[in-house]
Amino acid sequence: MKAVYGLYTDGASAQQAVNRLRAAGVVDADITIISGQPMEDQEFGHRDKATWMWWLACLGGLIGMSVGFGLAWITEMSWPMNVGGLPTFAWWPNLIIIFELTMLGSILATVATLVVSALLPGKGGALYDPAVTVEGKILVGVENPSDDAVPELERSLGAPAGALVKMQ
Amino acid sequence: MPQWGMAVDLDRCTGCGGCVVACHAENNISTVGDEQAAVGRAKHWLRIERYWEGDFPDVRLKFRPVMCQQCDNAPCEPVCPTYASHHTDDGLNAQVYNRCIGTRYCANACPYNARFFDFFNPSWDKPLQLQLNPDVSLREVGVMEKCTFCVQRIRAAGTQAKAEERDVADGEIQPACVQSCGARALVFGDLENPSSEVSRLSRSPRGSKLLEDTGAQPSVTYLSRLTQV
Amino acid sequence: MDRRSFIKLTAVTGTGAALASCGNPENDFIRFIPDEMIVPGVAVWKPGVCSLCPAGCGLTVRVMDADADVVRDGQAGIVRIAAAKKLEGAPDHPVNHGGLCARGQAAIQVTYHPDRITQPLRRTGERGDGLYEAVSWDDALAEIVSRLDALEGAGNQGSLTYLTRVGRSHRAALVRDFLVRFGAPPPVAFEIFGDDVLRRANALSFGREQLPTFDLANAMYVLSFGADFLGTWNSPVAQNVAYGRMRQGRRGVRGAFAQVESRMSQTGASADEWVPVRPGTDGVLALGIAHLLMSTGAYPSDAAGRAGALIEGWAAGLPGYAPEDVERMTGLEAARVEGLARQFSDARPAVAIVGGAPLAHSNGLFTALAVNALNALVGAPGRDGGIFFTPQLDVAAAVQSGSPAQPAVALESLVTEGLAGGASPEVVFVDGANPVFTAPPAWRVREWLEQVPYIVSFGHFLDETSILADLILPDHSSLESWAEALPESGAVMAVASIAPPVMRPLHQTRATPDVLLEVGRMLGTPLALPWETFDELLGASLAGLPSASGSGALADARQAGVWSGELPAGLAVADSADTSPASVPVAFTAPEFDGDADEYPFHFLPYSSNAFLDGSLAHLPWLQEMPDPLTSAMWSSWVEINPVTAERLGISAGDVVEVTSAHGTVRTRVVVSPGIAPDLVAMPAGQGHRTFTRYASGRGENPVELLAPMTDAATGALAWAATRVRVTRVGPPDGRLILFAGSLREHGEEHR
Amino acid sequence: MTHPTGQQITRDLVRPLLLTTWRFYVMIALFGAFVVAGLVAWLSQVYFGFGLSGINWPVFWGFYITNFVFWIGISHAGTLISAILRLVNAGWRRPVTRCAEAITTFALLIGAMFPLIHIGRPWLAFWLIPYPSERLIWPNFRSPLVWDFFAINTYLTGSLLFLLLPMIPDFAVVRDSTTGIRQKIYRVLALGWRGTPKQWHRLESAMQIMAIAIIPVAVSVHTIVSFDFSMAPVPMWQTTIFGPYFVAGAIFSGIAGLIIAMAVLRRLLHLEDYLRPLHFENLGKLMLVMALLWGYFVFNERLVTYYGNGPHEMAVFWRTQRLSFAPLYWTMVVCNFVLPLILLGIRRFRTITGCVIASFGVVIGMWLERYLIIVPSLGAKYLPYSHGTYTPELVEVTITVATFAAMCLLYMLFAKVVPIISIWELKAGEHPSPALIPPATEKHQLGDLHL
Repeated sequence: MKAVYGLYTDGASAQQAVNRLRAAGVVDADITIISGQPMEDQEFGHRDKATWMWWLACLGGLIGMSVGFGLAWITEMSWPMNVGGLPTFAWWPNLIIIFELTMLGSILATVATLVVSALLPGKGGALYDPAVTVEGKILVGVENPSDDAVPELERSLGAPAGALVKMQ
Repeated sequence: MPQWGMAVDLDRCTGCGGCVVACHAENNISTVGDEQAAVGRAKHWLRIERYWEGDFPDVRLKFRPVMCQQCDNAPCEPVCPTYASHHTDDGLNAQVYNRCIGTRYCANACPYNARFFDFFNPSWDKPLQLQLNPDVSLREVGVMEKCTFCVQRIRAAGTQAKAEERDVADGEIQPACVQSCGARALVFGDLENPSSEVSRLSRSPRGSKLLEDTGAQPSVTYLSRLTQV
Repeated sequence: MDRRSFIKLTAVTGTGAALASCGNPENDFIRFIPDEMIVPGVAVWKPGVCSLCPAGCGLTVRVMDADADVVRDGQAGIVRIAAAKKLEGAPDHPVNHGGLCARGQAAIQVTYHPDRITQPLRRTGERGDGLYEAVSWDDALAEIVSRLDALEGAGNQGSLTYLTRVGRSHRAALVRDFLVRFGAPPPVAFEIFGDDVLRRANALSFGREQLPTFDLANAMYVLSFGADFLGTWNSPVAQNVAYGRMRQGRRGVRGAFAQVESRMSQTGASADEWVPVRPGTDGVLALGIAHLLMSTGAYPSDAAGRAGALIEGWAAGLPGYAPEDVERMTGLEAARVEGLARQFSDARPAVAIVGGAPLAHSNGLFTALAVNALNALVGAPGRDGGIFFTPQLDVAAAVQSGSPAQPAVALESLVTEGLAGGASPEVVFVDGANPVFTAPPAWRVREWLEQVPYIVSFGHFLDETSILADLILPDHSSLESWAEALPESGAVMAVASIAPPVMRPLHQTRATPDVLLEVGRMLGTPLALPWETFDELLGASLAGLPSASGSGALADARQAGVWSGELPAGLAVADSADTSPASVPVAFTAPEFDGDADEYPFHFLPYSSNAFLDGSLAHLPWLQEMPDPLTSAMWSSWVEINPVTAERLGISAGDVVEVTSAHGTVRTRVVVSPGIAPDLVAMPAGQGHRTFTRYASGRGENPVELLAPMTDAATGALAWAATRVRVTRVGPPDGRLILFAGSLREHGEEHR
Repeated sequence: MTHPTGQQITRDLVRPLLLTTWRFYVMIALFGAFVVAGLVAWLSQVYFGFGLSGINWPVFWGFYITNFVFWIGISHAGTLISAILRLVNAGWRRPVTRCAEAITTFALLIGAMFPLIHIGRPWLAFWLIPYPSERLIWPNFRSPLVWDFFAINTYLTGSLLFLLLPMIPDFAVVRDSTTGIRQKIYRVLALGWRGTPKQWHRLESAMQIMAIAIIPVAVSVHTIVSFDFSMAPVPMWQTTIFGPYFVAGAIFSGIAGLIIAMAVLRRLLHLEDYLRPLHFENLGKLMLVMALLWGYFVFNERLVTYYGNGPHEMAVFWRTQRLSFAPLYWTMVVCNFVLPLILLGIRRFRTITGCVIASFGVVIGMWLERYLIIVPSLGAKYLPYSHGTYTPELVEVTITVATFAAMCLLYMLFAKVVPIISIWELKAGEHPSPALIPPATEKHQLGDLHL
């Protein structure tokens, strides 16, 4: 794989690089941005913000709730045991079980969503430079550019002050 | 379905302790020895509580045999996570030793402190083990145990009656404590049968339940001791 | 999962306790052993006789198969035996009516006791070392025979002494016969809490030298002077049965009960009214009541007949026993004396009981005679709700070979004489008695026994007496041999409790009666006892008795464990021949106490322990762990002290104290008890064994060690309640007083 | 005070992972020895019988359940604090969240061990798990112990994930700062983290959801622990106040535990620039609030019992107020109320030292509180004949001490392999504008109590 990228010391320079890449005709999906921390105060930091994660968490909760209810209902009804004169299926205590499994369901769904959608090595995704973490740089780059576009990209990436352009 | 219950006539009880030893003999309750007894681990499924009232010379001593009260709404049952403690159809608080993992929660929940714990594997100096009753299982370390109303005798009588195609007669079943009591302070039987002696005694105006306000609905009725002087 | 494998799995989960198998079996949670797979051991119920005390209660013994480790001829192995599993009261027995006391329940542990002597032993070490070697029965019997032959050769048969326990039985008759035929004096029976004073008084008052039976079941008022009749005294199970009926056994009628004593006993705890009086003045109160009864005119003084005539001033209406006089002597308010008298006369039938500590004073016989006179005054003897004397089978007459009863020799005089250089026995047989433990040290029984050249013990265990023995010939337990008793009281009709062995012997033991019979045959001059074995004696004895089933009284007894009924003429023990009133009517004399009142400020009351009696049962672990009826103590001994006294002495509960009399000191722990007079301290007997199996040895203290050799002046019986002591605090609780109860006050102790 | 730059942050916080002195090994050995002793104690209890402990009739619960409740309480330090502070976006939280979450996880692990230590037949503890056994014996869902099982499992899962998720970017930092085998390990741990905006958003969303979910779970956990007591008809146990009382107490002790841990880390790892007096001050204020809340609950509980005047309740009441347990009781009140009020309420004392002393008091006091809930009640339950008392034996004391050692051990090992302060969060807090980190000036303080 090859890639061309620039390392920037501050968010404004990185933003400038992103803007120049866009001006050079690179679509957002091809621009790779890597930072050592969330960049909420720059425009590029707001990319890909939309997510189904909340709904999936709710779904996980629903599944957990059903499991909790089913577990309580099926097990208690399969062997009806009299304890202390309580009903065989007693709502108050079972609500506790249902609640805990609901929360467990949503927590697990959230984490599963995170792992599947953001962490598991996806397509491409090999462009990286340790300077991001070690030196706190912000990386902006394009993976697998066509050979003839490289000079243009290098120019765009090198424009902001303090930029360090690298090939990989 | 019978509902087993007991009546304890405190006017008859003389506190002799015969029932206590009878219970040990019938139910394979091990003696724990002096050192363990000293730390409060003696196991007496049935104990005779005794309470002083007043001061010399106007002093009285009351006896009160306390065993598992086989409550209808037994607080010990719902707290058990494994159903080791649960309720049978004939009104007993069953304690399934093999199902017990020893949380001791039931013992905390029991208002009567009628439950006992095996802190060590029970042992008998040979050949004392020959006295063991084969109808009653031995308990392992880490298990709760308690008065069962001598369930082995109840089951044996039930089997016998079934084989003879009849109902169990009133007084046919006697737990070991009832059987040993010379003064006949203890009466056992079916509370559902209105003509049984125990249900007659349970309706006595002298009758009351122990710690009635805990809501456990015990199956043991205490008939108060009278005073006439 | 099919049903079969389900069953297999569930069967693994358990045996025993608690589950319903009613209703739909599929809904049963855990089914222990499914009904169709139950292969229970077959339980057989056999009759038995409790041998732990003389009451002679009937047993039903549950017998089942069991695997026992046994040693036979030096070979160890596992043998399947029919083993006794549980003792229960025989339901139809005329004495205990199905009830059984704690001690009786625990009697099974005698048979299975881990420290039982399993075979004949011959002493190898010094006396008291407890070193023995195993010998064969043949060698052991040959040794005894040679010893007895030697006595006979020297014409010294009289120097064979047989120490045994109190109790009427065929076995006792056999022993007596053996001794008489050999030419030895009759057996010496000693019991610390014995009732010789009362027997003597009954002989004088009623012509019967035996303990009475009380028809409590029909009584309306029971006045007991110190008798622990619901705990340990006389025939406790029979009395419990009757007591239950007295209280709640009659529709709409409830008998009342007052107990006179200065330390609340288990029996006193059940009383409606508890009446503490000064030690040794119970007789005064009885006569005070009699005085009031007679003064109303409702009870003429001659109604008491011969029993009244024994009391000085009786015919004159006991002028010296007005309530004020009684108050002065007993410390009980005159008004309460009047109240007791009113109840005793109003509630009919009323009965008075006397026993225990009131008779263990220097004036014991007076007290017994006074209460007897009170009973006679209200017509209690022979009346429903009164007192009876159980007809006694005369074994000697029944077997037409036995020797008639002879006046017994008192242990004390025997010992005193022997130690003073008088006649001392050459051979002593010890059978069921432990006088080294139960006799006051001042009698020096151990010293006396150590002089004896040859001692044979028949006991099951090594105790303080049998450890002095040169030869031990262990008896069968009462479950392994013919068990029998002729209850002295407890029933209105004559009773012979007799039961064949319920199981085969666990160890290489032999029944002592059979050993005696065999020794009698082996002697150089055989004793010509007419029976080969003990059961032949029983058969001969019961042959003359009527049989309900017609198959013979012994067959009936084998079946039921008891024979009961009318004794044919000539087979009953006759009334005492001494029917004339005592030459001098008795009067109250102030009780004498050993020890100076200033130096020893407290009366000392040892009492028969509910669990161990005089200590003979301290080796049974069930009884050791049974909470005491009053203190809830287990595995311990203690001294009871009134709270006021304790505070004055700076003693609190559990403290270690020394109790000192002029004759000894014991160091024990304090139970602060409200049920005891401030000038009295009480201590249960039973603990304090030096040698008595792993469960009792070195545990607690023996109150007998404090006792002075005081006696009742008239009968010579030990006055065990006539010692004074002082109490000094030694230190804080040392953890050796073990209580089961957390608190013995139901209300308010935590609020102080 | 100057704020460290991003590079400096990375350097300072990764340093403890790379530099290990002999002191570390000595302390590991020390704590490890205690832990081994506890393990030996537990194994001997299993082998010789539960009777080695001081548990008896009728005090069937003792040190083990005290420790159980105590550690579950400590576990509320973290997740709850960091979740709440995260949700309200309190900037000063950033250096303390991971400390707190680590406490939560380890305290939960330790706390969850105690039921196992406590039960008579621990080899059968798996019967609490609802699995389809061949006999179809399920656990009893009506038992509070089964509620405990579910609640603690959910809480432990949640807390562990809550701790782990924000560690992923930091693992990437360590990965990039190291070489060799260590780099390989951290590469795996970093789960392919790069730092794209999408990853950051997903991570932050996940943390938001987790924070929202973990708060009710945490509240439910300690409420359910309180149900272990209040569901049994034991004098002074059966009261509705136990739920909130326990939750408040848990947070209370959790904050105290956190303050102590932070103070130790600050000293040992030289994190003076990150764990500043401000953090202690803010946590101290929070603890002061909890002390007041605790006092309020205790007053409620006692007053209601006192007026109710039930004979059985009063037996327990007087046992703790005046009789055998009074010395412990009043020690607890001093530790939990008087001491925090003085040290945290008076501004002059609210220094790091003051906070730490108060925290030690609270930890001791809260441990005593649990002990005093359990033992006096069980020892004076209804029928006075069956009253009793409890003295711990060596095995219980050893195991108790061992769990404190285990906490230290786990924490030390954790700080050795994970940056104990979340690097990326600290940077994110510092990066947008330093103003977001409230300076420790007077006007930013949350309002002082002037006593």
